[in-house]
Amino acid sequence: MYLDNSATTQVSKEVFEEMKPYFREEFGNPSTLYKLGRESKKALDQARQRVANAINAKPEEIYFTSGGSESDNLAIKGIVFKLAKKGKHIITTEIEHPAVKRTLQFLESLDFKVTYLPVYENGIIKIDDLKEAITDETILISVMHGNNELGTIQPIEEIGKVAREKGINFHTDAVQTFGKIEVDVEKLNVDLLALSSHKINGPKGVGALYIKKGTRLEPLIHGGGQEKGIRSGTENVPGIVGFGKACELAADQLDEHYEKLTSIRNEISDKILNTIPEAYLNGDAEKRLPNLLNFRFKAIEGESLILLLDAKGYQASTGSACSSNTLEASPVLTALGLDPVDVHGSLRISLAPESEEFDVDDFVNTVAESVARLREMSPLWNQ
Amino acid sequence: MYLDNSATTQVSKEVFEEMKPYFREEFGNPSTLYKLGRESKKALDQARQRVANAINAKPEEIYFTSGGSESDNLAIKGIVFKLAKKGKHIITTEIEHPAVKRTLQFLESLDFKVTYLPVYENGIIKIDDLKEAITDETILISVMHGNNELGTIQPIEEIGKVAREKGINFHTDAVQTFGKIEVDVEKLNVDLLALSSHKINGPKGVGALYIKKGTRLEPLIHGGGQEKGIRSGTENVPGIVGFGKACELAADQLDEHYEKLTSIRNEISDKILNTIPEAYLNGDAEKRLPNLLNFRFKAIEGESLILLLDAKGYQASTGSACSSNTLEASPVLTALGLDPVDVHGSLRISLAPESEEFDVDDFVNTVAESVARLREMSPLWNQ
Amino acid sequence: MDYSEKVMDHFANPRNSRKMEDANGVGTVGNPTCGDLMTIYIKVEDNIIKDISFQTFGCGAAIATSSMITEIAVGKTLEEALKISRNDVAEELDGLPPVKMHCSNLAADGLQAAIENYYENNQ
Ligand SMILES: Cc1ncc(COP(=O)(O)O)c(C=O)c1O
Ligand SMILES: Cc1ncc(COP(=O)(O)O)c(C=O)c1O
Ligand code: FES
Ligand code: FES
Repeated sequence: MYLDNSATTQVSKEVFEEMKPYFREEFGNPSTLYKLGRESKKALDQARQRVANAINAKPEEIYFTSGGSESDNLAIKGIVFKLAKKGKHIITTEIEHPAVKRTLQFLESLDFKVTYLPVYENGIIKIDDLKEAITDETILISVMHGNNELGTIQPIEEIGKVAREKGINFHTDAVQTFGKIEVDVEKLNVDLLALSSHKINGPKGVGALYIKKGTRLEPLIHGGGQEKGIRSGTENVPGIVGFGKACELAADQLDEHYEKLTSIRNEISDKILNTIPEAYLNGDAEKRLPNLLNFRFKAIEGESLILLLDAKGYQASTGSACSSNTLEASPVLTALGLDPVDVHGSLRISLAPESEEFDVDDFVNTVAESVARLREMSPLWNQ
Repeated sequence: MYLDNSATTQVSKEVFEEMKPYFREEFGNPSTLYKLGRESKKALDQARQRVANAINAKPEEIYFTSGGSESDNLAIKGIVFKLAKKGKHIITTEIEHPAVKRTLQFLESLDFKVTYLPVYENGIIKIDDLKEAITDETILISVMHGNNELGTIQPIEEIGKVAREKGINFHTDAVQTFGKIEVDVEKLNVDLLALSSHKINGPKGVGALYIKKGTRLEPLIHGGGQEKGIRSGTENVPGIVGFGKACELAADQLDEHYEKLTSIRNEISDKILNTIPEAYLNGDAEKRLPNLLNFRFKAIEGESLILLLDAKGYQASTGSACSSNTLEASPVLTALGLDPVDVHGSLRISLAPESEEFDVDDFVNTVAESVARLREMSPLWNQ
Repeated sequence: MDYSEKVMDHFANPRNSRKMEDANGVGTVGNPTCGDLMTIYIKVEDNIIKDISFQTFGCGAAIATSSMITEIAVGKTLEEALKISRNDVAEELDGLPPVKMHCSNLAADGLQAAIENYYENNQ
């Protein structure tokens, strides 16, 4: 049972079928003049329309990229390199995805100033903190929509209102929310919004950036002028076609999936918290994605929990330092103010619409047994 | 008959078969701990080894990107942002691909100085020009291996020797040469070398940058730390697997394809130059790729020629301004010192190994007839 | 994490994982803030490690190396046991991923701390 859909998802059958002809039959370069090229161009246009529909944008506001990370980098560096003369201050949160966070750290090395808004124990920023942070120098606000580790959802609409009032560009990373909850660029009041295909049963290596009409960016990848000069490079036609289809499917099934996922999520959450002693939910219990749960269990370490669960057929993830290549604990969990030891005992599970078929009781029992086994071995467990 | 393989190629059957399982079965994120993720990781490792083998590099010197354009941008901006304090001068040629040229123009807007070496009428730079251009401020030399419009090949080995002597980083764009002629990073004396998958019968949206061990770059896409922190973003596993396979096939068949392509190319070239009056070859006749020819025909305009050929089943391209979205004539042909009118009358054909089956005589006759037809209509044709 | 079969075996079926009430040497190393804490218990008779056990809070490698070192050390004299290096532990497990090598350090250090504690208790 795959419970790590926030990390990546399986390409759906319909998506793969839609992509297939573009590898060997319709393989033309969309920039070319003859029919083969024009067919590829048409396929791009259709995909662009589908992505636009799914987020209530206009097709000419959609720019294809190689994924969520590139979209975030393009949004942030694109604005900043364009507006550096206007000011050098950026506002963000303490829990952004590394694609945003490390980009901002790079900009700090170029003498930009960055304010990291705190998220408190529920993992959500306060609008008053934002208002206080804004200065005349502020050229960009970048706040993610849904957090990839916690599942918590930020008040994007309200942030957008503040940004609009002050005339500051506002970017949001909607990689985790898109396809899970409504993402409507008009309602959200954003200028820039990042999407990734492989989180919604589309192929890896594709994403998009929504750029509100009139927002001017410096390209991240300069070159042949594809994507109206904002993103050069021969277009990944099959990938984009697949992403378009995935967007269409995600939009069509949004409400249905939301209901299903929320109900399984709540069942798992209640059962885990009731069955396992010293188990807690990380992040706000209400303002969260329908498909994501993040627990912490006292006195155990996450990597070993993940390995035990994998042996029983459940794939999940953790914010423990020991599970990462850098041996650095999750900065997101740390930002909640958790005891460092507790950060190591976290478990993230993220559901897909297919997950409904799985046996929640068996899963909860497996987690309970595994946690108990690790606690037996743990010098920190004294009960 | 598709004669535009420098624009893009068809994914080969073997490549597509190799990619297929990674969309729906082996769809794991390579950064995850459980078996599904580790299988993806292994697939990446194998692909990396195959790319490395094909260019005589070590696997740890291969960094996957979303394509040739990104590789060029990463190489150039990566070096420049790392070394900006050492100097602000870059040397390149007049005929680089836009992925290099526009990147350098962007850097000029940030106060870097760029020297554009002339290529003379044969389309090749002179080493003495390079030597003269070097200053104490020079931090990067970027000279493409094979030109995408002309097919001419630059003296990369010698340039590399000069760069090494002076301790200057040297990047080459080998997007067009890779798979057509030998590309050996050791022999070429390069520090950075850009590759693209879709030019060698691999999928679109994938490429690689060779980075010689010890060369330090600032990332272009910051984030989760994939590709040893040099290129973040969830890896495009099926794309990378396909690219790896395409590299393996290209390397295995290099000599065989070289022979075949050269002989068809020469046959086409001889027949066109002998049959059609006032037809000329653009770029050096010897130092060129085995698969690429660029002609010019007096008194006609390229877009109309392309359309006539397409109607007869031949897909090719032109450097005419009228064929480009910007209505700007090919800067590459202009750099040869051609009369602007002649630039508009160019025809590029680029072969793939499959092209051998086609009827050269029929093609040459079709070109001859089409050129004649357009000349009949042309006020510039007075013969 | 690409663990060898032996690592996975020792992780999934840890040997000698228990608290030892009558130990005469106990060593604790690591730092739970970094995700690892290891306690090694030994019972020494006639300069020989007669019994050894561990308790570990840590990753798969930390648990597997704890388990392995108890197997290596049991029956050895204290002098022999002090010579067990982190590489010995890693080798017995058919290797560890490079980022996890420090976990085998932990096991060797834990054993050493337990032996030192025994010496202190029995001066
Ligand atoms: C919130 C968030 N932003 C950005 C990304 C990066 O997207 P991608 O992997 O497509 O580069 C991810 C996923 O990795 C994510 O969860
Ligand atoms: C010489 C050269 N460099 C770079 C590129 C860009 O590669 P890609 O289309 O993969 O971004 C191309 C082809 O478009 C090319 O011919
Ligand atoms: S205990 Fe942290 S990496 Fe092993
Ligand atoms: S003649 Fe029509 S675009 Fe050039």
